[in-house]
Amino acid sequence: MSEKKPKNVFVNGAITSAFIGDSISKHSTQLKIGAHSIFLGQVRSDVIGGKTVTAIEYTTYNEMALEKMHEIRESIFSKYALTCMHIYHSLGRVAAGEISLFVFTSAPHRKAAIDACAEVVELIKAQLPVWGKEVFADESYQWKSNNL
Amino acid sequence: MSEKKPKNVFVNGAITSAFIGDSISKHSTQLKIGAHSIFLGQVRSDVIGGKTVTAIEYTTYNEMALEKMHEIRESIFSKYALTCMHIYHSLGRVAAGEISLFVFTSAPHRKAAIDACAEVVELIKAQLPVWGKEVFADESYQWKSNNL
Amino acid sequence: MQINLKVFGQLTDIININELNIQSGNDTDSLRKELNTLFPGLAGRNFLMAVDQRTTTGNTILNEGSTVALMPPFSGG
Amino acid sequence: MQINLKVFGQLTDIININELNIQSGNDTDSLRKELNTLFPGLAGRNFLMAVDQRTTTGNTILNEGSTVALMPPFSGG
Repeated sequence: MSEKKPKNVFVNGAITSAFIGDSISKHSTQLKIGAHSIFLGQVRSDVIGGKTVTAIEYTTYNEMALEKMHEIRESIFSKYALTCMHIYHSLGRVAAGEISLFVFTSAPHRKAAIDACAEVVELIKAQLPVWGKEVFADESYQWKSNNL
Repeated sequence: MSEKKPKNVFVNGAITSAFIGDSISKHSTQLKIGAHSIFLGQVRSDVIGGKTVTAIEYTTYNEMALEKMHEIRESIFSKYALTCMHIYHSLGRVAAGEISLFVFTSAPHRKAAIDACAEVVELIKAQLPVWGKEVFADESYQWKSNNL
Repeated sequence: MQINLKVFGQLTDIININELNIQSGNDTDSLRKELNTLFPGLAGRNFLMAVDQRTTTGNTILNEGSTVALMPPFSGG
Repeated sequence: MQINLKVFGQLTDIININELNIQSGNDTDSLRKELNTLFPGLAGRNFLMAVDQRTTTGNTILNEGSTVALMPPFSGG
């Protein structure tokens, strides 16, 4: 296990499209990159028992999540020939239509970027100690469950 | 084959990160979307025989490319449960570090979005009549070849 | 001994506090029994325990001051 | 008969024009032979022919005014 301090991945509230655009533009000086793969999770306005989801509220076990994210990062970098990887996950309330997860991998060649991005998304869904509460218009809620 | 007029996918010069950010933000009203997958092709500054690629110049057989893109679109929509798909490919000169391909798929669930995006990228590389000319700093060039 | 208990996700609907110090036996199996007695709503609930930020798979020894997290299935993303 | 020839990618280094009208035999095999005579640099070059925007796989009939595209391997993206 590396001694490096785990990098923060959490942001308060939704991840904006302007932030995503900026993240992309920062890579234009990385001249060895040939391919970027991006996954965005958007809060879906599901209708459950006649009630409509208006937001998801995310909570985490912060110290453990950052340590887990660090492990995921190390395993992905050892498996794929990536140039870089950036991961952001929302905490707190994210309204339907807004973005709560942003995974961004870059590599010289497309296969590494695409495969790494897809694998990171699966690892986050399965292993990251984060919980989503689906909040309905009347402020009642149900706990989200992930399809693995 | 559908009678619908093929949609244009070509843009002159590089695809900007602001354009990509705007494209993402336009989906915030699509409340059935839960996942977006994005692929971006960025011009790599390869060094070939001591010379550095400074740009790629793209040309196409326009009518045939749009027809082919239309076929790809129809096959992908019939195979995957997508909400929408947007594809942009540059023509003309795109400098190293700039983006020349933008594939953007959205779906209620991540698997469809991720798999469709990856498949479209492969189909574009293999089937779209587009040619890239790698231009070096001294304006000499070589023709790009794709790894399929 | 005293341990620090952290509660996450849907389990906060049963144990109405995110963090508390409680008396525990000296391993996770005995802690689980004690929690089921204190909070009958936990019966039949699916959750993992992490001890000092390590997910446990079998019965795990606890120490004075250990931090034990009750983690229902994750639902991030 | 006369056909419309379109030239793409690296083949434009050999046939220094993107589009031209030329006389052709009545199928793609005979056109290919004529092109090899007119442009010896085509020898050994790998390219597909599309007739009226359809990629051909075997020898294909040409008609007066057909558009034939000479397409080297694609390299988009």
